[in-house]
Amino acid sequence: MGYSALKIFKEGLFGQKGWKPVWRNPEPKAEYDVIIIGGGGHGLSTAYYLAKEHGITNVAVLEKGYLGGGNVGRNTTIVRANYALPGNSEFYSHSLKLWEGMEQDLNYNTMMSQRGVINLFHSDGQRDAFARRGNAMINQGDDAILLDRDGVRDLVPLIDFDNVRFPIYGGLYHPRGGTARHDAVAWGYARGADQRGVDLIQNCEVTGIDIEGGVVKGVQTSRGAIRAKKVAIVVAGRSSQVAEMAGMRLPIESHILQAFVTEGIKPILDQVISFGMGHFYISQSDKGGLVFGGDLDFYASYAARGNLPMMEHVMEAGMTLMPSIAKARVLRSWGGIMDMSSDGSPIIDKTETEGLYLNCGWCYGGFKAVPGSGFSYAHLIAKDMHHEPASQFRLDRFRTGRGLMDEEGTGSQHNLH
Amino acid sequence: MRLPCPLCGDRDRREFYYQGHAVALDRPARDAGDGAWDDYLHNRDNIAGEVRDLWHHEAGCGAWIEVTRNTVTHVVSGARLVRGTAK
Amino acid sequence: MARLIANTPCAGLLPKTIGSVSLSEVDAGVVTLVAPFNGQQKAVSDALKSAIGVGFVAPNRCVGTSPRVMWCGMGQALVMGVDCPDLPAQCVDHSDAWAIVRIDGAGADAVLARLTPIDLRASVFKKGHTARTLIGHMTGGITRLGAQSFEVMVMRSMAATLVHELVQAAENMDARAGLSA
Amino acid sequence: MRIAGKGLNAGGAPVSFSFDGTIYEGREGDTLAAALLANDVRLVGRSFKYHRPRGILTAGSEEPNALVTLGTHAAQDPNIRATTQELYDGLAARSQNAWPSLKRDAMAVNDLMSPFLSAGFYYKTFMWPKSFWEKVYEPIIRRAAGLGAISGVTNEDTYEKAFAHCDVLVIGAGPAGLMAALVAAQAGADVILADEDSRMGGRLLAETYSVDGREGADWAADIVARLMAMDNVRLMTRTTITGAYDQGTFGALERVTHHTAATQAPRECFWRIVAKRSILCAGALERPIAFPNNDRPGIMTAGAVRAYLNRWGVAPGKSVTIFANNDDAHRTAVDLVEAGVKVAGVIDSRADVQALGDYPIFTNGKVVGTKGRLGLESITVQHSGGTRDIRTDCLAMSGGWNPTVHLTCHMNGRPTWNDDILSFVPTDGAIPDMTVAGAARGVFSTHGCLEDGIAAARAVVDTLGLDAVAVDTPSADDSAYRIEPLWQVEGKGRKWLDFQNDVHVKDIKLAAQENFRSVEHMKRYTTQGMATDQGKNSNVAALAVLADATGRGIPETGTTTFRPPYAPVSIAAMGAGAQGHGFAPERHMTSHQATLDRGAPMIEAGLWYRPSYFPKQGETTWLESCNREVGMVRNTVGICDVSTLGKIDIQGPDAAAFLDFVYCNTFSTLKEYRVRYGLMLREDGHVMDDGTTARLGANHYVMTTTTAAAGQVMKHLDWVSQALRPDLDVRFASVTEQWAQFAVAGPKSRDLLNTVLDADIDGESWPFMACGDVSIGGIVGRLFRISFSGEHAYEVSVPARFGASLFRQLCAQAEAMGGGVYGMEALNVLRIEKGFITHSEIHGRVSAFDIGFGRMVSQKKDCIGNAASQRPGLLEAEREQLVGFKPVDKAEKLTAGAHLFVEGADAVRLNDQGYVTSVCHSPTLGHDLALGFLRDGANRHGETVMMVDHLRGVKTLCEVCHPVFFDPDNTRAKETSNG
Repeated sequence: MGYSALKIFKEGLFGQKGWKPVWRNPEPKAEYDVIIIGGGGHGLSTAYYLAKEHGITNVAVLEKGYLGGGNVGRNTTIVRANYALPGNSEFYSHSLKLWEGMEQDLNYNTMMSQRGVINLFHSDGQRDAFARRGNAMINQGDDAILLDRDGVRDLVPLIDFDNVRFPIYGGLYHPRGGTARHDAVAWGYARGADQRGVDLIQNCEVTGIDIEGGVVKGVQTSRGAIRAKKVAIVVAGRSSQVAEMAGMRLPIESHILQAFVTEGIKPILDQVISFGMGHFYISQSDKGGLVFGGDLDFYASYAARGNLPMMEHVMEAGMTLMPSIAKARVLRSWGGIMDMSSDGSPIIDKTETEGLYLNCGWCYGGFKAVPGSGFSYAHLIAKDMHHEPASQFRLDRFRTGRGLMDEEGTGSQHNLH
Repeated sequence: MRLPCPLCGDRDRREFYYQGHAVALDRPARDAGDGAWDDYLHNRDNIAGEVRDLWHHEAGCGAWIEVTRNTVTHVVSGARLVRGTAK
Repeated sequence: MARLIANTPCAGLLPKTIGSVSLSEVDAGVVTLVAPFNGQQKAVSDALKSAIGVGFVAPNRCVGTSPRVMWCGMGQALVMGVDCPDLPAQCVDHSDAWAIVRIDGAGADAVLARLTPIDLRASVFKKGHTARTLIGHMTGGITRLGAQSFEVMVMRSMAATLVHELVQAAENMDARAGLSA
Repeated sequence: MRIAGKGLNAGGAPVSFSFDGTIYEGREGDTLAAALLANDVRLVGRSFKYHRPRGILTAGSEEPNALVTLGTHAAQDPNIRATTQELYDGLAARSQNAWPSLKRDAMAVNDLMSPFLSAGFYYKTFMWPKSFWEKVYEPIIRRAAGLGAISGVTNEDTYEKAFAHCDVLVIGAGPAGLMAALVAAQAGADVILADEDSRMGGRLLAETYSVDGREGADWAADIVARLMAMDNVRLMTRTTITGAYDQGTFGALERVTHHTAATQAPRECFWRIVAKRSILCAGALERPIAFPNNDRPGIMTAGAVRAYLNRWGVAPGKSVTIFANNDDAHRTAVDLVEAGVKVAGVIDSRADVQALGDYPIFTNGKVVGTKGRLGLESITVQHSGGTRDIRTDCLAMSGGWNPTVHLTCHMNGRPTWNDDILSFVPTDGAIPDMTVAGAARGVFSTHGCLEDGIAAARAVVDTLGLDAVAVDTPSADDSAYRIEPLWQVEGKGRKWLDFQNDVHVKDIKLAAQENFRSVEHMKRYTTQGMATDQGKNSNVAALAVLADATGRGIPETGTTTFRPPYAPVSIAAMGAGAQGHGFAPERHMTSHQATLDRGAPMIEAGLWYRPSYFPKQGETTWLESCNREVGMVRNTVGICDVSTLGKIDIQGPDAAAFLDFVYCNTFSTLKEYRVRYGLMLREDGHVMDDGTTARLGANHYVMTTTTAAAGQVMKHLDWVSQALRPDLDVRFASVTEQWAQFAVAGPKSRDLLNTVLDADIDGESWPFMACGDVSIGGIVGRLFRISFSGEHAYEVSVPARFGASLFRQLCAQAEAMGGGVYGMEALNVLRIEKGFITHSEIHGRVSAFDIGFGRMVSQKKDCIGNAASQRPGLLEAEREQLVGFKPVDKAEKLTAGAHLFVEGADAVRLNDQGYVTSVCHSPTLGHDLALGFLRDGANRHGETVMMVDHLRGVKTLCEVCHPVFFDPDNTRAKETSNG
């Protein structure tokens, strides 16, 4: 059923009686062409693009809990394409283009808001590193502007330029970056996939992957065995557990990333601001809440909740950067489980098992990748060939040292990216 | 979160630096081959449950400790000094 | 031919009295960091005992007044207030490495409770106990000298920040004291 | 309306305050809400979405409606709960989310549009035309966002943080909490008793119960007095436990000065409380009933009505009606009648109930409608006897009580449904070492709570190895709690659930109809439970409605989780102390003051402050000063404080072997009193850090690290020694702070040193890379003949206490010789001219091979990073390698961060050949220089490449060259003449 202002008007007159379910609740079939393990943002967009771009609709998305219940439902909603290194650069560039056409494509308002992302820098050295990144963005065809101190001041008067512990030398401005309504992204892709015939199966936990003679045959689930020609893993923080069902050990460690939202207040902040020295980033939602976060809690965890030291560190960063938000009150804090790879960049690749595919390692950058990841993963699954923008996301790069994408320059320790 | 430093006693998590899984104690020989080194540097069991991981009491006594901790509940069931226990 | 003049880490910053607590800088005299080599801990302890009357100390303990030996980390102690004898250990001059501030008076423990995560209850952290921990965002040491008397030490270069944070905490406590219920 | 002589603060002095500019009189001990009701102010706010008129709903921190703004300018504080804000003289409150006025709010037009603004409508529209979202729709939506506003002015209040430790933390000081604290304390445990109210006693302050035959409030006051007298008890009022974290850690917010006019004391304190055990006695919260138009000002919870009446002597209405499905309804009626307030009727949804006093009762009763635009005027009642309208200005409703389970959910625990009380109760063990007692676990009678508090404390102290002293349970009401299900009432009009977010029953049904059947989907789709009360008032009822709409029982439907904080916490409280420079410690060199005295601008280097340059009279730009300082070093002599570099003293029989293992090159072969450059790798084969290490004895070295990596290297050495090579007998300690160290660089450096050293040095005794002890004014210092400038240079160090003094004398001598002091800018130029790398080059992604040091990775021995550095991908020619760049046209400028392309190629990613890391203008060579990384660079010296910097609009043709631009043979640094 198509959505439109007219439809809303009609339903308004007739008591909303005509709205149909956004997706069905199908029973699992005995066999599918493709089974996607994981009904998060990436899994749902993969299903959508398999159907839309490749006409593969005999697809099931198996979700342990509820659709969009993973990191796509618990993040700080930032969308950007401001990476420095080849491999990441072209991928996020492609993903951002998909964001820009998403609402019309999905006929669903995901409230993509290109309000601009500003990464602050605090020394000449950092300025030069950001300049390198900004030039890489422009080389890639994206947008970047190097702001000096006054340039930042004009855009973000809230910052305490005179007293902040690490002075603001300027910022790398990425106007096309912004935010989106995270749940809506999952729902929009789910609805689009369902409309094209994909079975979205909730409360269905995968308990095993059936492999015979090096070829994938299907999966075991809490709702019985399901056969499949191809099986695609895309389960973020749970990647290691699911991959282990296929005898794989991944370059992944799962970590907690906390995020915070304040009570709704009238608009005061228009852009997404990232304060490098404080590991702090912040934006304001359309509902008025300040949405912000910081670094990982740093210890391996599946608890989806954090502890006070990082929470306090994040608040302290906010207080030195923009002490005018002092009296905004934190309403809710939560944690997501991040699949931290050992160079901080993702993996979209085939595995040694024929017909088994792997998509993981998004660290804390998974939300902005939702469209691009699904698009490229669908391409790999459908054609058994890497999609160009994601062709560097290889699993073997760690062993060979070839094409590592260590944006932070922190090396092989998973939690430092 | 609090961790039991074998030297200092129970201390707030904020005094500690986290490195990762205790697999880092089993350093391969220089010529062990790229597979062994790939496992050592990158690949992890990443268990959802009880694990042994490595922390440094950075803002304390400076000891590296191996903590037995549950990654789902965060229950800490033990800790020992790394010195002398490493292979 | 130069003539060098000495400055203390907190020169010009202390002493200060805020409400019921007073802050003063401590000159610990000659300070030597001692780290016994493998298997030498007893030998070091015995040599120290015979030379200065105090042996090597257990973790989290500070023994003696002057001279005194203060544990300062895994396998390390500071020998303070006396020249360190030759020992089968790494011996490093630390006389200038630390800013040491003494805090005395009613509420001294409450002031420190604003800065350090360790349990300062008298039943837990007793006279002669020392701890390596955080003071604000600084790594350092806290030693209890008496019921309401402590010694706080951080890296010399952070002396100004240490004094600032202690003063801020003391002022907050003092302002609270003036509040009606 | 105030009732003479009634209330715990009956004797309170009059207090003057204002609301939306009108001056009112309240009474000492009032909350703002109590004082407003005493003045018959019912309309206090507007809802979020439809801007519907809102009145006071509750008497606690869970209040969703009565949110006001206090203060102006920097002190402006939005979303203050009028129900917990204590009154003080001169308090000025303003309503929120209404324009032009609370009574006439233009945005109320939204309410007329509501048929078209159903749950999630915005997901279905605003999509066309594409560009309109940012330009048109979103700005309109954003203008409507939020309730209150913050000033945007820099905070001027003080906030603080503190830690507390105890054996037993008791959360909530009602009957259960008071008894629990008393029993635990009498057993000798260190107890902290925290309560968010200004006065301890919990519901005993709001009810007319007697305990031990006395007024409940008086009994509570006695217990509090007894606790206060014990020195193992800490009482924390106005303190909300906000979160439960691992290993017995709790967050807590103390509102230190909210109850007074501005003072010097901190406004709030955020506590980190560590408790061996905790006892949760947080009580229960009453829930509204979803009946048509149940949201008018004047409709509040029955428990709140009793609180206003009994604690503050305020009747929220002149003619009160009561609607409930449980016995509380009748207690409210009895108290009102007792106080002489007219009770126009009790509407009880149950069949078999009698009035407990002189008031009309309507059994099988339901309220099916209400009237009154800005405040309740009448209700329509259906009951056994038919339908009738009742005039009433206050309706007290009770849908039952929900135990305050929130903290037990903070560690992913899910509460359990209990059919007897029709609500959720905590699940055992949800929080390690936490016991739940009293109403918080569904024990609702006063006697039951007292008993439960005692029992909980006895069990807890037992686990601590303490012996509880026997106490008798005080006598108190023990009547059973009787309730029948009543989740919603059919009838015309919207039945509101989430009063602030304007979510009503139909929205939940629509969510179910659109297959948002999971609780999380429903919540996210309708925004139910996402307002400032986080669903405390509405989640359970909404869940019941969803269960009904989806044909499932409530347990199968699930629960929404509650996340910290229990009540909102200001960013200022959790971030206390960090404003301005408090965010991170500041590290000062011993030359700090002298440097400021010389007018040098400071720049951050990690936590350190270092001088950028030292302006001289007449110099107008940093470049002028920098060029002069560079010339000074190249031609005469310059002084620079280099104390910030990490210095690590390393001793032991195996010190040399240890260094051979942590450095990729060899140190065991280094002669005593000599210095060698070392390169340190990470285990993954990339460069970690570099620096010089001096050998002061057979088993004694001093290692220097870069300023940036000092901490990381120290931690790394600890790691290698403790975890990987415990077999090596070596010890190390940081001496960074012990020594003040100064570079003395330039042709005249030795001459200068000979003016301060007690004994002269010469080129033979102190050749390049020599080191050793020296004496300065009788003080033993150290001298290293090393150079980061390429000049004949030294670094001299003395104990830090003498640093300031030596710095002043070195500077004076240097100036006397035509040289002077130099800063980071000059230091950077000098090192680029010599091709020395810093962390601009070793940025974490480069291998030894990339910087031309591949052969330094000795293959004769193992070392950290050796194996991984031999991965094929780290050794391939097409990797970007360190080279130098000069502009072909010497007048052209170079910029760091620019990328490199083959001349004529488009400046796009696919043609990218590398990038520039460091740039300077070389006054020595008279043109710009750059260091950078170029594909296969080592083999491309002499080629030209195009350097493109889109951001700064620079495009310069460059010659690729060796990274050492000046004195490639290092003759200047090595000079040996004795002149």
